[in-house]
Amino acid sequence: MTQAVLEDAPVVKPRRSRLTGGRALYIYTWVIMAWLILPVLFMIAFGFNDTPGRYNQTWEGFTFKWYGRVFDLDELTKALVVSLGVAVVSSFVAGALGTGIGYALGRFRFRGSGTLNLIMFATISSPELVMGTSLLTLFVSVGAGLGVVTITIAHIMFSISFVAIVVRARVLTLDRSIEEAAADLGANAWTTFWRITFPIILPAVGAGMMLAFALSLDDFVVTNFTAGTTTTFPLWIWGATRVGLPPQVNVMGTLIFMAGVLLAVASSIRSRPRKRS
Amino acid sequence: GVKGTGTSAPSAPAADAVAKYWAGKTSNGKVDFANWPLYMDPKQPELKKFTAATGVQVKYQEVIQEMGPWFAKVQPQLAAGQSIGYDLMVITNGVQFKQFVDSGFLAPLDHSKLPNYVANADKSYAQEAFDPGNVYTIPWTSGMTGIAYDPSKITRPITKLADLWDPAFKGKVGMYSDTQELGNFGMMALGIDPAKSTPDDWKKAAAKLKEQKSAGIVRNYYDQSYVDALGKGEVWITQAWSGDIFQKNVSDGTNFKFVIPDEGGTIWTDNFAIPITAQNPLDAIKLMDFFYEVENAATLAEYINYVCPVPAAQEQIKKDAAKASGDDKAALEAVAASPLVFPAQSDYAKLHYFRDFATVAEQQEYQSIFEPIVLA
Amino acid sequence: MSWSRRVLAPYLLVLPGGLWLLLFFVIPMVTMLSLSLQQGDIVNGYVFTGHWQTYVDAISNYRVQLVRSLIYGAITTILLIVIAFPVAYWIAFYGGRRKPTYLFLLLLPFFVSFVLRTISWRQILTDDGILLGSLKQIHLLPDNFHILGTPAAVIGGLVYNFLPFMVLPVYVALERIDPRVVEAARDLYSNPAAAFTKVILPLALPGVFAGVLMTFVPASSDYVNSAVLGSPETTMIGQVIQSQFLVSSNYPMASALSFTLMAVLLFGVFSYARVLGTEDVMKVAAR
Amino acid sequence: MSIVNEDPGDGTAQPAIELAGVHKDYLSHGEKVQAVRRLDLTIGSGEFFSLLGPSGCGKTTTMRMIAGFEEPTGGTVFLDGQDVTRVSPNKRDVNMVFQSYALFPHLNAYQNVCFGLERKKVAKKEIQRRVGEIMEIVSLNGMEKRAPREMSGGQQQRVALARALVNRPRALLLDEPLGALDLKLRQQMQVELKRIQREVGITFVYVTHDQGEALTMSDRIAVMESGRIDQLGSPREIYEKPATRFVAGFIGTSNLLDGSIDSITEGVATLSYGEGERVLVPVVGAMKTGDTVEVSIRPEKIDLSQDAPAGTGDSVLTGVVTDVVYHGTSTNYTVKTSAGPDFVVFDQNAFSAEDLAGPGDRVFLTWNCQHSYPIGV
Amino acid sequence: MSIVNEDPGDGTAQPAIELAGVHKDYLSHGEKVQAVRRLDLTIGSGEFFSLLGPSGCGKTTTMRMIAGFEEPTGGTVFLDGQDVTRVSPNKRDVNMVFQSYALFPHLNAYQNVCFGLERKKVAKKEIQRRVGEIMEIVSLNGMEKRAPREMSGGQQQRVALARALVNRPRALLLDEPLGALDLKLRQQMQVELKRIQREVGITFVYVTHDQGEALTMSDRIAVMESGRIDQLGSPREIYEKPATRFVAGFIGTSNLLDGSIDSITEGVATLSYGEGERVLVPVVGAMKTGDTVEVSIRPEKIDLSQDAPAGTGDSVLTGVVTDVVYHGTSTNYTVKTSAGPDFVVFDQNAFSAEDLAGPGDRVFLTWNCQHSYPIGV
Ligand SMILES: Nc1ncnc2c1ncn2[C@@H]1O[C@H](COP(=O)(O)OP(=O)(O)OP(=O)(O)O)[C@@H](O)[C@H]1O
Ligand SMILES: Nc1ncnc2c1ncn2[C@@H]1O[C@H](COP(=O)(O)OP(=O)(O)OP(=O)(O)O)[C@@H](O)[C@H]1O
Ligand SMILES: NCCCCNCCCN
Ligand SMILES: [Mg+2]
Ligand SMILES: [Mg+2]
Repeated sequence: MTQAVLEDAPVVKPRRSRLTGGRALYIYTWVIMAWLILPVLFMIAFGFNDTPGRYNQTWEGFTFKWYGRVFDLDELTKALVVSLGVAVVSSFVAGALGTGIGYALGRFRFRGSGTLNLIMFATISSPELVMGTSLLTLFVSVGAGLGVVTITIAHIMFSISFVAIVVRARVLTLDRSIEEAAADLGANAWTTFWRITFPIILPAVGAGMMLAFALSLDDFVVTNFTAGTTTTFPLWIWGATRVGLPPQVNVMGTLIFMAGVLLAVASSIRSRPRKRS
Repeated sequence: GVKGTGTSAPSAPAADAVAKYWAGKTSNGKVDFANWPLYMDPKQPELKKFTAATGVQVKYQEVIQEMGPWFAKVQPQLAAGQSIGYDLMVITNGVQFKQFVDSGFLAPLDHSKLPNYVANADKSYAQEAFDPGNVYTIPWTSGMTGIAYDPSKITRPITKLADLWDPAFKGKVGMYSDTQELGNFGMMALGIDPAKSTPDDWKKAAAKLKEQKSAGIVRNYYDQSYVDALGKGEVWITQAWSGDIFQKNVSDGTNFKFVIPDEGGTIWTDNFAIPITAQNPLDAIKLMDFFYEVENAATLAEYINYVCPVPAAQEQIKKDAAKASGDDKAALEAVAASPLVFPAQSDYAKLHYFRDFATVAEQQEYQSIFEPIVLA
Repeated sequence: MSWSRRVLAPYLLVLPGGLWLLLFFVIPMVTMLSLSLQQGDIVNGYVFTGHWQTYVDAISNYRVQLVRSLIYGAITTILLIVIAFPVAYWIAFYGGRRKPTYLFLLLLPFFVSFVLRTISWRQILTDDGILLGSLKQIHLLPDNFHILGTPAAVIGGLVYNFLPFMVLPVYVALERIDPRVVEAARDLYSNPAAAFTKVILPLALPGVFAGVLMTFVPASSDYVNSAVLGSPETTMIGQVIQSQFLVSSNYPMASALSFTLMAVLLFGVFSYARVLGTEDVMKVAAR
Repeated sequence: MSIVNEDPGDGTAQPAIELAGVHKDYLSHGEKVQAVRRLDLTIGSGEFFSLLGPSGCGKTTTMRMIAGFEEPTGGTVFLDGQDVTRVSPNKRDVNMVFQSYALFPHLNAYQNVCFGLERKKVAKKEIQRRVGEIMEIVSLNGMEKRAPREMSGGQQQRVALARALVNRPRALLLDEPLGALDLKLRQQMQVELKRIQREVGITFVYVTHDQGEALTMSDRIAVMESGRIDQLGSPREIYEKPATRFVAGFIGTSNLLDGSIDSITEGVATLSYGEGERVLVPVVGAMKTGDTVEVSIRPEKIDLSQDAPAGTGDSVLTGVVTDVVYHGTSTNYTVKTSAGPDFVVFDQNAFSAEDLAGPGDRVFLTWNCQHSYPIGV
Repeated sequence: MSIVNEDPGDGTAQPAIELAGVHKDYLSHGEKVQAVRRLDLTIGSGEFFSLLGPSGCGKTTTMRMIAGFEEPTGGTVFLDGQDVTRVSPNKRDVNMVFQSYALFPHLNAYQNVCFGLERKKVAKKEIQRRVGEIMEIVSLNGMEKRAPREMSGGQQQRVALARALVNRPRALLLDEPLGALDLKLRQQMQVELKRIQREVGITFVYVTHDQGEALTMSDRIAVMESGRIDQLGSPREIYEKPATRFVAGFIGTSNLLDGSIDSITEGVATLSYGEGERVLVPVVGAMKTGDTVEVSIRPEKIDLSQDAPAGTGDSVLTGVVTDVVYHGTSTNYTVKTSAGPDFVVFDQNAFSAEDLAGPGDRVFLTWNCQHSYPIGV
């Protein structure tokens, strides 16, 4: 019966919802984005899990209590402090050393620049694992104990090249005549660098340092080999998984995540090109 | 190259070593204590009591999951003569125990500072092959390695080692990544006593284990994280340490079972040791001795359900049970009666000891046979 | 600025950073090479004996893991290209003013620690967890079904973790394409498909190459994904190396394995970079 | 030689391109931008047709609608009499030369030029023949293997041209093809382009904002302003008879003067200013005494002299020279007139080597009635 | 108003800039490139001096040696009579305006202009006064707070100018300061620059490759070619009396004709071609009968007519018109002469609205003897 009724209904020409290339890609992109964010949402959600025991595995109800107790676990807090400290120090040191290299490579032609380029390329493309293990063998063979210092040394090492590349890219596009103009207007080399060059490349230096900061904060592999008994945030998490992650980890992860988001949003707002009038 | 600091000759420190080490050591009122997870009531009642009694602050961390990684982690610092951040650690007899001793990484113990130990410890521990006379270590607890399983997933009772090879549990079987724990089960499954095994036996056991692995039966090789895997349903049946499962059931309300298989389990001892570079050895040794007070040994055993090195604690637990009521009472009575906590002589008959390696070469041969099972 | 200072300037600028790289990258590599040829044990120390046998043992014992790692790395890289290209394409050509926003959204998850993200996946995918557990409860899946522990889980984790390192360089290459070049192709009788294969794809290739460089090496040498999401059947060479170092304290074997891995990967990378020119690759890498 | 239009149009043939009521609106930040407003345009076969106008007036948009990259908001585009409004670019028989050339950077010159023919599946042999031929026309023989980045701006430009021409399209659309070149090269390429167009005989639709370029190259010019055509005609018409003030100002230099008509005699209106100063304007349309008119006088039409003019048949204004600039071919004088605006006068440096006057000199400006062009009547 | 040179030069004052035998070699891929070859040059105080020449001729290198960015391979640079050859740029009392402006992007207009004075430790008050003054001169009042990227090309250009001028240098060096501007803005800025130079009275050394710009702005021009000065003189000298074939071709359009002298009468040499065709050339230097000379005739000097010329005092050539191009202000004819080369003739569209001839017409070209300029004698 229904069939007949349907067939008697006036024929409406079906509007073919044709998926154009752009639309299909649009949907696809959002699916990928959803996939990317899924574990993060999961992590954030379980920071609100009212779990009683050691294992934050199944959903037990909503609570804010872990936010209140975020610093209850001394060792976790300490690990986070170590991570942040190492990240700050290594981003500054790598920022300074990388800027030196990046500026020199972008500005001058000099003997040995080829070798330097090669080494930088090697540091970027060699497996983290190998960097970590080779540093470990070095530290072991000179009898240096492992700890915060060795972690920081390692983080600076793998960050330098990234800073240098970012800075060099900026210096290469820096109009040489701007520095000449400064000299022309009576500035010596020192003044020219600090008053003109440095402020201009500062955004690149900042970007490089932020990259170094992020690389350091997130690093697990190299840190794992150079840490000894010192624990960083990722290492603590790694160790904690053996027995179950406390919800505080989710809370801290969420807070770091939010800080990163805020930082990125703020910097993108600041760097938005101002309108020409 | 890497310079080891130890001598290849086993233990036996110079006569005046103890005096030399302890000379001039003072108490600093704090102690950093590294232990395994599931080895103390999370509320740490004994430590609180210790602090209240002595004023010494204890920082307790469950950072040891397996002996290999622990040794590898602290070795560079100890070799460099640096503090590892811990004054006290709990290490198992086995390959790395010997490495610690041979490398000279452990402080010799001054037994005059261990009156409770001298008074209350089971005397047989002083005869253990890995540290005769308790020169460097005294026991924390002993324990057995057996099989744990989830009865909600496996309905038939598990009784044999062969159950770990049962294709019915394909992808749901957990084994230890520690080569000795793993190798022991391989050998016992073939009826070999690990303590008296030969390299030939090792190869046979390795083959048996490889068979288990290549059939896809083994889900993974675990360190302490096997408990988590069992809890998540990742494994249904697994090698397990005796007290862990009891604690897991208590804290998470699970209902897992632990059995010593018919063919036998293994017995091992986890030991207190003071790393040679410890900052607060005096406080550490004080804490060690504290656990040999009968009441403290009793409460610890009541919670962790591992073999208690203080025989007198059994009576103490019975006394505690008498004071308690209801479920608690039953539980405490069960602990006092448990062969896992106070094994009788007959129970020991069913248990096998770990193989002691006389030479480095022997130990390396063992490793090279079993390592590839875990890694390759 | 005096003449001599002008000549010295680049060296002075490069010195501290260069020294750092020398001390903590080049020398460790050499040390590791030497260690791989030493013999001994952790207690009694090691001596250099030029013992090549370690390499032979390393390769014969762990050949399977090495090859597996390269295969996982390759599969990961190929999947990354397939997954990342359309995303990068859509952002580059349809993103309009919002391009930075979309890129930012793509990078968002990476503010969360690598380890934490991977563990989060483990929790999502765990056998009786939120996903599989529910499906098992309604009997849509057999009781012993699992994703964790399978090669799919490990490769999935690798793909997930390295996705931005493919999207970004491909995006950069696509973004640089003058849209008028695409229009020119259309103008010259290309239908959309021909415009894509004849113009867009070839022009995006350098970006794809850079993406391959930035994902193949870390994916092949990774051990976290396999350790967290894998099983004995998925053991990768990174796990073996990490375990030789951090479990067995077998430094010569670990070094020999590291060096073998690095040699294999760097050989690939350098011959690859030769074709492309390191400059180009580094430029893209800098984004 | 004509390599296209093998059946040559006989003049009565239908127009190559026709736009009928074409308009295009964009949405920009939610606001409607009328880029092109109801354009009607017919471009003949073989014509060199220029679209001239300031930035943003809609030239590119118009071109892109012809090429098929934009769909008009309304109206119809005809190519060869066929409605192609909704036909995609790859199916239109016109080709475009982009301002930035838009060469395929991954292909060499030869491969770039082949591209269209290959898409059309022309036989290999035939492709070779035609590409060879066109490379000769644009003088690029021997450059076939070069990548675009290995060529100079002018050479790239010619590759772009060849790439389009080789397809023998019905029309070639060129969007500021010389915009990126420097002065010298630009002049050289203008000559070259014109030669090529003559040689191949294809309709050229040419966009530029350079009036000099449009004047020298085009058969017809459409001057556009904010989406509309202000005037359409031959270069001479546009230059000498600007329809609007905008056209007068945009094309070359113009002296513009307002005035009211004092009298009209024999088709000539007289505008009086000071003593003995008057401007004569031919009467156009319904001009009558008392009307205010705006008159455009081109600087090269004006005669500058320090002596009072003898005859009375011409326009006369007086003023003081404020600036004299030597330009080589001519000398330019700026004269502050009593009538009001500053006048610019060009004097070709033909015979005299000396200037006609110096700054501060009082001068008379005279010009023939026919060169006073009343605007917008 | 003259804000610099407070003790104004009296003409006999020493030159602002002097280059004595300056040359500069570069090493490029191991090969020596002679960028500038033994240059001798004197630039007077307050002069507007242009360096004109094709790309790569050494203009920028010369400027940079004056500014101190390059050390000459040999020779001496004097500023105000003092040898500054080895003095670093920050200690030279000249300032440069760069082609790309080289404004400090992180400083606003005011801070950009201050920069030089701050380096010289001029008092705050004084800085304020002088910057205020100069901002007025370049018409940038009210723009002080703007960052460079918030200004138009022309405005940026003026900031660059002000930044240099405010230091009251002995000379201002401008390297193609208008190169990046579009046509309209460029013309506007030419007028502006000239005005400013007059106002401040500072020596300008101006580099351009645009001959029109050089002709209209300069007091003197040096035309350079591959590192050498070909000719140095006033715009009129350079245009009307080109010293070399290169100068004749580079500055404007020139008709060049070779011929041998048939006879010399009263200081006029006659070169005969066909029947009734001859070119009269004023005798310069040691020209004598039988010599071969090269003669340059500017296109605007030539009279084109379809009728045979009446007089006999002029040069006459015959030919056939091949091309007529309408340029608005003038019409350009290309004539294939019987004497050989193609001639270009400019005819100002002054009175006639019609062309003098069309393609294919046989025409007579006549010009006055004084406009035949023998080259390089
Ligand atoms: N895609 C678009 N979205 C919104 N507005 C547009 C778009 N394209 C062009 N416009 C606007 O339409 C108008 C005409 O633009 P068009 O590009 O046709 O100008 P044009 O004459 O080619 O200018 P130019 O000489 O600068 O190239 C301008 O106001 C422009 O801003
Ligand atoms: N740093 C350098 N190294 C090598 N050769 C150089 C260098 N600078 C300039 N040259 C060469 O010196 C010659 C003169 O260059 P210069 O820049 O002075 O020319 P220019 O007249 O300013 O040209 P343009 O009009 O293109 O700016 C050129 O052949 C150029 O290639
Ligand atoms: N939960 C504590 C387990 C301690 C196990 N240690 C013994 C390891 C034997 N290899
Ligand atoms: Mg346009
Ligand atoms: Mg130059």
